Amino acid sequence: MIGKGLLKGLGITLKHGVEKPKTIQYPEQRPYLQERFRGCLEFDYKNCIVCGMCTKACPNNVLSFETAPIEGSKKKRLVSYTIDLQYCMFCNLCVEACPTNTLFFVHDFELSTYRRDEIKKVYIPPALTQVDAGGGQAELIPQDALEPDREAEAEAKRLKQLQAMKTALSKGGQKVLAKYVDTEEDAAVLANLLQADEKKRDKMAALIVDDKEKARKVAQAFVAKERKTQAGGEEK
Amino acid sequence: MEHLFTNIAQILTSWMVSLGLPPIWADLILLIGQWTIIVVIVTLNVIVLVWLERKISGFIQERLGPNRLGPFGAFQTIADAMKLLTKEDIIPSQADRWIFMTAPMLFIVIAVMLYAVLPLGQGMEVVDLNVGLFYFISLGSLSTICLLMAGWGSNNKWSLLGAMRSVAQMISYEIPLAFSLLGVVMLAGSLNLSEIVTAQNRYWFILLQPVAFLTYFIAATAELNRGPFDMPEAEQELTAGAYTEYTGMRWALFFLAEYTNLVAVSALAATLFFGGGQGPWLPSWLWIIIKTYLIMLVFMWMKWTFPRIRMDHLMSFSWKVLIPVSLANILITGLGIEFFRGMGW
Amino acid sequence: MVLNEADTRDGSSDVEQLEKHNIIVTTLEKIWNWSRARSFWPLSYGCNCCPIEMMASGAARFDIARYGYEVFRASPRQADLLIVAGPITLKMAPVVKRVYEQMPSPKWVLAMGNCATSGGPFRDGYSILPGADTLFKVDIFVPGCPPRPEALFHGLLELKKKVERGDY
Amino acid sequence: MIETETYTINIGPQHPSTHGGLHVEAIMDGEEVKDAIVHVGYVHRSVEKIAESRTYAQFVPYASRLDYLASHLPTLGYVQAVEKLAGIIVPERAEYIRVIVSELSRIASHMIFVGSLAIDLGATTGMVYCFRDRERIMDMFEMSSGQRMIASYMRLGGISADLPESFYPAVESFINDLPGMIAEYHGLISGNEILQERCKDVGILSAQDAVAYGVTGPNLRASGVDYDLRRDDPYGIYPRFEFRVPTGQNGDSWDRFMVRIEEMEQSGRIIKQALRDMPSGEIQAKVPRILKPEKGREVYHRVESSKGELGFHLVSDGSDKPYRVHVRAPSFINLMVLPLICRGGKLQDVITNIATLDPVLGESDR
Repeated sequence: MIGKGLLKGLGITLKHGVEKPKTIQYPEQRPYLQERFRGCLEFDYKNCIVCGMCTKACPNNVLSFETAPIEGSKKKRLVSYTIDLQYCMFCNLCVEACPTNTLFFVHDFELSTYRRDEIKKVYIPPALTQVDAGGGQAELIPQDALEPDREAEAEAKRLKQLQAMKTALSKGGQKVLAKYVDTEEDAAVLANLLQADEKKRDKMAALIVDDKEKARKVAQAFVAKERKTQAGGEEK
Repeated sequence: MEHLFTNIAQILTSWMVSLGLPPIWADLILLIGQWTIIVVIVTLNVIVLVWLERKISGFIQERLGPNRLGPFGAFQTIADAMKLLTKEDIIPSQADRWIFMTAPMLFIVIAVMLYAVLPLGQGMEVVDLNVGLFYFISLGSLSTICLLMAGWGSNNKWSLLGAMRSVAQMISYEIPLAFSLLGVVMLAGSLNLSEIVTAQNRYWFILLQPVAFLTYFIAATAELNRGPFDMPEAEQELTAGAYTEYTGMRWALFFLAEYTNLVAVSALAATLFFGGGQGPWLPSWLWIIIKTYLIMLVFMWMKWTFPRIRMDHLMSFSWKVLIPVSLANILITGLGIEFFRGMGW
Repeated sequence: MVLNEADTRDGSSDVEQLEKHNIIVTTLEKIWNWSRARSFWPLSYGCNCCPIEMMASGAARFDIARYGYEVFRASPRQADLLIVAGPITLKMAPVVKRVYEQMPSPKWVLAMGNCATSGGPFRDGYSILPGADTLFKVDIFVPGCPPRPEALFHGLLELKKKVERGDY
Repeated sequence: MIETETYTINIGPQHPSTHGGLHVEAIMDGEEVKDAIVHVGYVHRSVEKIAESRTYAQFVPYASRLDYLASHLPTLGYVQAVEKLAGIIVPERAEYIRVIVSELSRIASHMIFVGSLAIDLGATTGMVYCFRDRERIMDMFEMSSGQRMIASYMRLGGISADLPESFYPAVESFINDLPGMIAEYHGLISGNEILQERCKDVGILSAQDAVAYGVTGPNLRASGVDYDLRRDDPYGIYPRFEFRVPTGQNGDSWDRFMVRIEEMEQSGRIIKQALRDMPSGEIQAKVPRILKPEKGREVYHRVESSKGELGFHLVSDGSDKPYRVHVRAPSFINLMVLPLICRGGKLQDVITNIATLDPVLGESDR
């Protein structure tokens, strides 16, 4: 019968009309990205061994880098690394060629820019950043290329301080501890305690380096407890 | 509630007469007021309709439709309308300037004039014309000329093709449209729309005239250039058909007129086949709004389900199927009326 | 707004045009920009992989209609946004240029994908234009090959911000 | 006697239903098409010339971009051609995975065909349903290769990465739901009388003409010629699978539509068998990093793409780059019958015919 197919079509659209929509509302709800999704090519200069495999693998000359010879060695060091994403095909060939996981894809797909030259990304290793920035280069220096390094530096500095503090405490360090307790007497008690107990000493050193406020509280608690045990011992 | 608007009108008239105006002047002022209100309501209604259509297409396609601007995206059309107002107005240098410019205005004027005879509730028509249906049909067929003007004036092959299609289509479908309404007229014994509504006191005419309703519905879809019969615009074939060269507000006027026609045709269907403003509990003007909107929903539902019919099939469907069927319907209706009259009902 | 035909041809923005004619509009311009930013009607144009993602962006999962940008117009006369999706070949370039000129201002161009941005993968080819910005001013670039529909949305939302600010 | 004049109408290059930059110059008499002239080349990206400056491995992503609707199929054709040229033997598991992803992309391509036919005929909703179902395939491609459309998944001598664990349940549930999806297309799109009227007896391509013009793929099978490279000139591991080659009788648009719908079912069957028989093991053969095939060797390798016979003709000059790559693009050859089948039809039939010939302009213009 003519019209049956039309009615069936109407039925199908009606059925879907009352169904729940399948939309993922993008800016509020993030899309479900698969693990291997290739959104944006990133570069981690720390692993780069300047082998040039990536530029050889790339079909479209997306990647390029500049090197400078290291004096007294056959090796070269990286001056700058450029990913010109506007030519990229997201084919993964460079990532597969890279022996050290220097190049990798991240899930970030929101790359829209108002200006075409902003698509290009230039990574400059931190030692050279200042020199180049002074040269008036307007290229983009990604934050994440610099930040891990600042963290690393801070970490190294902290470790150094911690070590110094530990040695100071193991040798007594009444003057340091005086800042964290009320009286000189208390400082002496604490110093004795810390010299005896390595665990407490390490904890105290870490606290002094990281969080002075907390260190004061802990120090006073230690003194109070020590006093109590001493008093208890005397009573016995 | 039932006589809310008629009462307001009466109060206004008597107030103006008490101010010393002659009654004819008071009627005229009231008429102008009614027209203005109709134009404003029609325009605002189109904004709602466009939003509704976009939402419905969204739901049918398992997506959400506009939902960013206002509650459920209700202000989306307002943004669109404001944008269209400020677009550059291009008149192609090779266009027939005057025809090109007048076509959209004429189209919207004709569309709004259709509302003059529609009873939007009990005693709520602007003009209570005794040949109301005749007026409606003859005015409705005028819109063809506007499309032809648009197509010719644009001096574009796509436009002309779309216009020619629309002329062929409208002429073919005008006949079954008129024939399908004849059955109703025979039953009611009048061309006056409010009398047709009164004639449906006992039964809605959809029960007595289902075939006529079907032919009317199909022919009206074609008249509206909607759904499976959107030949003149036919986006995938004629880029934008008769409207190809129109920009900004001029194009928006066509759009406005199309939706205005949609409301008018749906309101006519509600009046002729679904008892107009008749219904329990609610006032009559609310009933006709509800019925009109339900019919419009079916129009939209059809549009988003069916593919476009081919031009020659469209024509042969009208001449070979719809016209014979509507003629047979008239014959059977006449026989039936005679038969029942003979039975003494 | 109605401007002389000769003035709109040079591709400069409306604000500049109005300033040239000594017309000062501030609040109105803000309202206009508000509405323009919320109603980009794209032209359905495309010639490679990216249009498929553009079509997918209209489908159920992504639904470009949420922002009100789903009115794909076939005629450039009614479009506001030219999404250049796909490479512009030397044969296609005059066509695209003409289509752009047929659009009524204010109009915007979104370069979707790397081909439209710069020639992309085919930069070495003899028949490819090195980017859409050699033909006309491009307002926003969406890198990707092809960009996900969400990336296109991000581009559109960035363009919305730009239009709302009025610096187009 | 009324005399009428013919006029020319340009469908494309910017037109909503030309599938990219196709330009059809239709010579019309009223609504009737007297003749049609096909102009191609608007998406000519000089891929064949670019291939000469890329190494064999570097051309793989370009091959994906030939037929972007089914990106795995041209890649399969290219990598198999190079493997033939260099004599590389691909591990079993890689072959099976290649078959699974290629057949999935065949289904995806046919889904776009169904959807674009629906939208070209004015039924927008049909397109949206097809894209909704295609999203599931796109998800699987993203899972396996990392990209939704242009996957660049295959490599010379294997594939780039093994299938992730989440792939198997996804593909199984997809194959199980496939009959339901097809039933829905039948209900909404092909069951519709309006669409049937517009497709039946429209654009009839006789078997003789189809063979004479060199039409291949579903378009040829719709004309009643039972010819499928997967069965008649098998490549890879296709002889191991059992499937039917659907054919039509009339060669009209309706048959071209139905053949593709049936092909989707058959592809589902192949995927099922491949999943059942898939061995474990290596996914990548040992391929020298710089591949230099013997000087003067040339191969022609053809695969059954979703559009037809997709052939790669490679000539080696002993260096790591091919001397010449020629692509036998099925879309290009299929498009050439468009004037033949459009003559005498209506303007609207031109749109139907373009949609049912299912050209991909990226592949046709290369």
